[in-house]
Amino acid sequence: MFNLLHTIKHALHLTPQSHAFRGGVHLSEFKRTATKASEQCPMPRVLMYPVKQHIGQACEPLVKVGDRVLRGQKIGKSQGYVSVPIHASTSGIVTKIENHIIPHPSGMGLPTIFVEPDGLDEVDESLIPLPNYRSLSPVELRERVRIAGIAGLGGAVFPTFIKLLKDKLHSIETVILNGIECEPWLTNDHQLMLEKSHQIITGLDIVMHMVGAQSAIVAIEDNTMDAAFVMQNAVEDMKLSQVIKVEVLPTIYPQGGEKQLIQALTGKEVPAGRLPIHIGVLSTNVGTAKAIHDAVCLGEAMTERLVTVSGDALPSPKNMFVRFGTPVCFVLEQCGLDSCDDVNIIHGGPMMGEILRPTDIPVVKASNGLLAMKKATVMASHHEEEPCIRCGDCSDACPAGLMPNLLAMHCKEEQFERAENYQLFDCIECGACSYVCPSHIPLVHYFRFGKGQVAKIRREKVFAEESRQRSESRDLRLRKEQEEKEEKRRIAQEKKEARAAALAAQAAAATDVADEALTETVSEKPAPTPKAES
Amino acid sequence: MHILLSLSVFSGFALLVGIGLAFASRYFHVEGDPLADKIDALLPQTQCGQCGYPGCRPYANAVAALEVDVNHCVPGGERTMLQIADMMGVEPKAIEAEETAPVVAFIREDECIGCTLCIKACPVDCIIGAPKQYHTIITDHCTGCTLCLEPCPVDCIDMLEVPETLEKWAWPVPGTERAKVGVERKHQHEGIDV
Amino acid sequence: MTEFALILLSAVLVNNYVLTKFLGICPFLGVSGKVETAIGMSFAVMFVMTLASTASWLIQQLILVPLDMVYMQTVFFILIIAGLVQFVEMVMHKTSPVLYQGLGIFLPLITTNCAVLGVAILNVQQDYSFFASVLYGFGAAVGFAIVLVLFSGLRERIEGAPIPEVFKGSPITLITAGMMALAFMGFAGLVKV
Amino acid sequence: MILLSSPHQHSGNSIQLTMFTVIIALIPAAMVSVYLYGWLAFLLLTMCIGASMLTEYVCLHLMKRDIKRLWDGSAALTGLLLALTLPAAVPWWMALFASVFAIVLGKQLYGGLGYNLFNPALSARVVLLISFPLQMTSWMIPMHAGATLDMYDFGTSLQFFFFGPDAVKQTWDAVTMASPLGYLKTELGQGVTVSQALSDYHYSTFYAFIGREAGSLGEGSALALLFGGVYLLARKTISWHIPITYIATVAALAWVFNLINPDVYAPAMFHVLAGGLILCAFFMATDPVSSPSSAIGKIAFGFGCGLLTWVIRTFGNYPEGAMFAVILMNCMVPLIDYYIRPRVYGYFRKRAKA
Repeated sequence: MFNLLHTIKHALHLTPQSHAFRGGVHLSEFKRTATKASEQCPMPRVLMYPVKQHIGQACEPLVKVGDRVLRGQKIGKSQGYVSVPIHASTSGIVTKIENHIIPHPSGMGLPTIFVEPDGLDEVDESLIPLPNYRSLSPVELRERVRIAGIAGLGGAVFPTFIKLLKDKLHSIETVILNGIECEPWLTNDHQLMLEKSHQIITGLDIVMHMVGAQSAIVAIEDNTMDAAFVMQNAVEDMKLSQVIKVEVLPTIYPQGGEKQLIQALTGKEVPAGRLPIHIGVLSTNVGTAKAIHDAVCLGEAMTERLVTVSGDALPSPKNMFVRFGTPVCFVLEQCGLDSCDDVNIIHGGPMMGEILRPTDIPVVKASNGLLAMKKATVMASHHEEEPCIRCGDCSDACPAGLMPNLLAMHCKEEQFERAENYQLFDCIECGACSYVCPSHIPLVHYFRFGKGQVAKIRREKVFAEESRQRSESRDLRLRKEQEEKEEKRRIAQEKKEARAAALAAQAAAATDVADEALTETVSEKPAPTPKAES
Repeated sequence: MHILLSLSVFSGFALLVGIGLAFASRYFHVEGDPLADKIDALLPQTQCGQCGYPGCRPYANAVAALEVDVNHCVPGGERTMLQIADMMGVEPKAIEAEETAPVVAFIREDECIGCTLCIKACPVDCIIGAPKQYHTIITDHCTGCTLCLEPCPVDCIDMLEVPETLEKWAWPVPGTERAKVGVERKHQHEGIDV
Repeated sequence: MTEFALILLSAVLVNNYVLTKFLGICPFLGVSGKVETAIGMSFAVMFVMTLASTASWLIQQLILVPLDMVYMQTVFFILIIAGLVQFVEMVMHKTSPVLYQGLGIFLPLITTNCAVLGVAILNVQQDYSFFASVLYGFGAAVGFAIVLVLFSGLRERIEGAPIPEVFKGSPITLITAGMMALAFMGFAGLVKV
Repeated sequence: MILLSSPHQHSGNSIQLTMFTVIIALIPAAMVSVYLYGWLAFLLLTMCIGASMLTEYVCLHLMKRDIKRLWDGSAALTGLLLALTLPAAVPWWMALFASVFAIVLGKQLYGGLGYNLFNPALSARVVLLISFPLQMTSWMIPMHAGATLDMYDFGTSLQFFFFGPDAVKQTWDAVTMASPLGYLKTELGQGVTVSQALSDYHYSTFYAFIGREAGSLGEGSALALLFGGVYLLARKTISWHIPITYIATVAALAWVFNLINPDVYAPAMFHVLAGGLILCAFFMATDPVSSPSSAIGKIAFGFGCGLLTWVIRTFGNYPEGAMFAVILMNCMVPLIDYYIRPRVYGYFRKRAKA
């Protein structure tokens, strides 16, 4: 009953009481792997570790070719603040370190460490398990989360430790555990909740302890009710039901987006240009919570994750724990795919993931899903663009409250100032607009194009400003040099003149003296300076 | 008689209006040209001199004074030209020179004789070195103006294309027919013959 | 009071200067390329028209009629309008250089603009009281401004449209203006004067 | 391989689907028109749809566009909508002219589907109304309201359609009558009160609702139009914002003024059911191309339409204000889209304009 009411309210955009976010779409779910028990992906022949698997600065390789590494051993040292180290996911020998393609739409590469497994899977035990986390200080735990290489597993891969800060200015009241898997096809978070509920809740408890939060909400959509029950049981088992609440939300895309979820649960919006912490909220993904549990209680660095391997071209889709660095094609072959060439492989979910063009790419921290789609299926969703009929469906679907059709028009005509005026940068690229567009306009693509161009323009602007300052300071320097030179020349000239004048005066004086000497006594007054005369 | 009266009334009235305007023109007199600042802010500040003026600021002054067309800034490219034309309220004009990929200067150090001539030529002071020492270019600050090529006596300076990096990578325009049409249409609309 | 409201309504909508009297077409077509410029131009026209109708009423009643010089009407009006436009131009140059630059040649265009002169002359012909004539001038200007801004919005929208080559530019602009005039026919009869 | 951006999944909605949904929604109204005006309505519908599609084909051919665009259904929809706004008695050449005008000047000159500024069907209708005011305000007497002409007879209809009333030995005045709105306007002008005028006309709210009062082809039955409108709402082809605000604004204004002076101002129910209001509200004003994109913009648009409709009907020269109102509001759309935007996530106060 509540759902129906909610739907009606939502349809009428009368949402303030029901705390739903604006816009959103109902997607076909295609969850082929729902409630399929997870499996362990076998060991591939080679593992590849790009030096950057998170948002922020890249790592610096710590190992040399020929070194033996252990599972969980740090092989990349983090550089700068926004960075986490990377670890080997099994024991083996480093065979080479060279540029290799990473899962990124540009198709560009990064330095990558290649490791050949020796099959022993020996574990590096330098991290001591800390099961009594409650007795530890948040600072210690935070350092543990950092060196375990944990980055947000929901897709954005932002280094997690940065968020887990007890800020004096902004106290975090509520921790949101994001168990919403709004992308179609993907079921990894759902499955993780079914299988590892206790670990996840422990991870959540660690996070709450670290940031000093008094309450937490586990958010789950109503298409995964079984997970809600399992999580509720785990909360009750651990006697945390006083502080941790499980909330079931009606399914709608993109509810898993951090800002949308916060709005759906609390009714509060994250102010533009600020972070959830500013409204006292911290959100974390279930996979991340589990990784935090593993890092703290078991002393394990992050070396694998649960990946949904699915797609309509795959004979036997699975949820698999895949070690980081495993080649994508190898994973798909484990699910019965013959060849990676005849399919389109989507890295991530279909709404926000990208199509991998070269397929020789490793699974990284961001890989929540690998979808092998028939080429025809993908092409059908990328139908040839037709003229915009301004129906406004995109505007209704936009969770950020933008007007995608006008934005895309301005991006297309390269009128980026107008696009910015229509708030291009508030787009979260969820793809809801493109999904509903009857004219098949690749709206998100236009926005990405526009954002890239605007970023370029801004960079150029900064560069131009720097150049101007350099140029101006050079002009100033040259002028100063010129002036100094002139000053010098003038002084030299004056000296010369002075000397000449002095000489002349001396000569004159000499004659005078001679004359005077002839007539009167010698004058004792010194000759007046030439300067005073001139 | 009436004719004379009306003539004198009209003349007197005209005189009054004239005096009023003369006072207004003094009172509302505008000093300087704020427009030149705005144009200067749009220019890429490469100081390359390809416009025929010694640097960006002089060109901005000239454009603001309507002495020169808006299409002489080659490094700024079409976008800058359009922005200036828009600000000036004049018709856009195509830039004659081809748009090229951004370049930076690079000194082959083993050939450099340390003459310091390029250092003097660089408009943004981004070449470092001392007499009889190898010179080198701070790539991050080089505007690619090519002004250092000319004075080099041993031709040891190359202009290299700026390598694309992951951070600077930007999405290209969608590959659909309509996207291409959109760009063409934009050109047509702006009156540029492509 | 009702009378004043009717004068205003009539000048703004029913007897719109651009769309029913076809006065001031030149600035209407010339300055409607962009909404921002159109808004600037609208304010300039509003200012000039209101002042012009005020000044022309004063000249008519205080100089021309007492001195029996009504036949000099046009010359006097042109003089005062030209002076006013010059004045506005100077003020604008001082206060808003970008707008000044954007209006370009269009500001002097108002000088010999038939709409401004039209306001002055029609005003005097209709024998309004002082307040009514100021209101009439203001109303005509508001009508001009509304139509200009609406039209500039429409033109911005057709900017990127794949219009057939021969209809690009002025033809499609005039067709659009024609359609707008048709739409404004709907207001016919709202005020029975 | 070209770079494709996410999302890689699509709802399957298309322009064609949208257009045909609207056409389906108009079928009840078209059927009512055939019931009321017999073969004459059928001929008019065929003429408009056929002429529109043919013109579209010629335009696409001349402009070297993809001929497949003809089948997206937009031209057929324009023709259908145009026919539904015409009186049954218009001669064939007028229908032909209006169809060509709608497609050529209303749509193709602006670059085709998606670029027109005004609703093509309504702009053609307005041109006809201004150019031929007599024919455009003479309404055929419906078959079940004492028609003098047997329009269920194909031959008679054909003769009337192509050769006018003389061919069937009738006069204009004999076969046509005034619409309730027109009659009321004339009577009010002569100082008759609203209730008196309506009872003179034998006006019946019930008949106006299910469809027997004289009017344009599609205006006959509010019920049939509502069927279509609800279907469109249910299919989410249109959103509720425009039709509901539009009708509500007209009703509210009429109600308030009717309370103030019932002798001069017609009641709300009369305004809502009379003329082309419902047709315009559900099918014309909601034309996606010439209406605002955002929900809040649509509300503003609907309000504006309602206000103008009531003002023109009550004070203007033309008894029917709906189509003028929609065309006038079409002019406002770019500005509405520019100034009335939805609130963007994370921005709380109204953003200062850059």
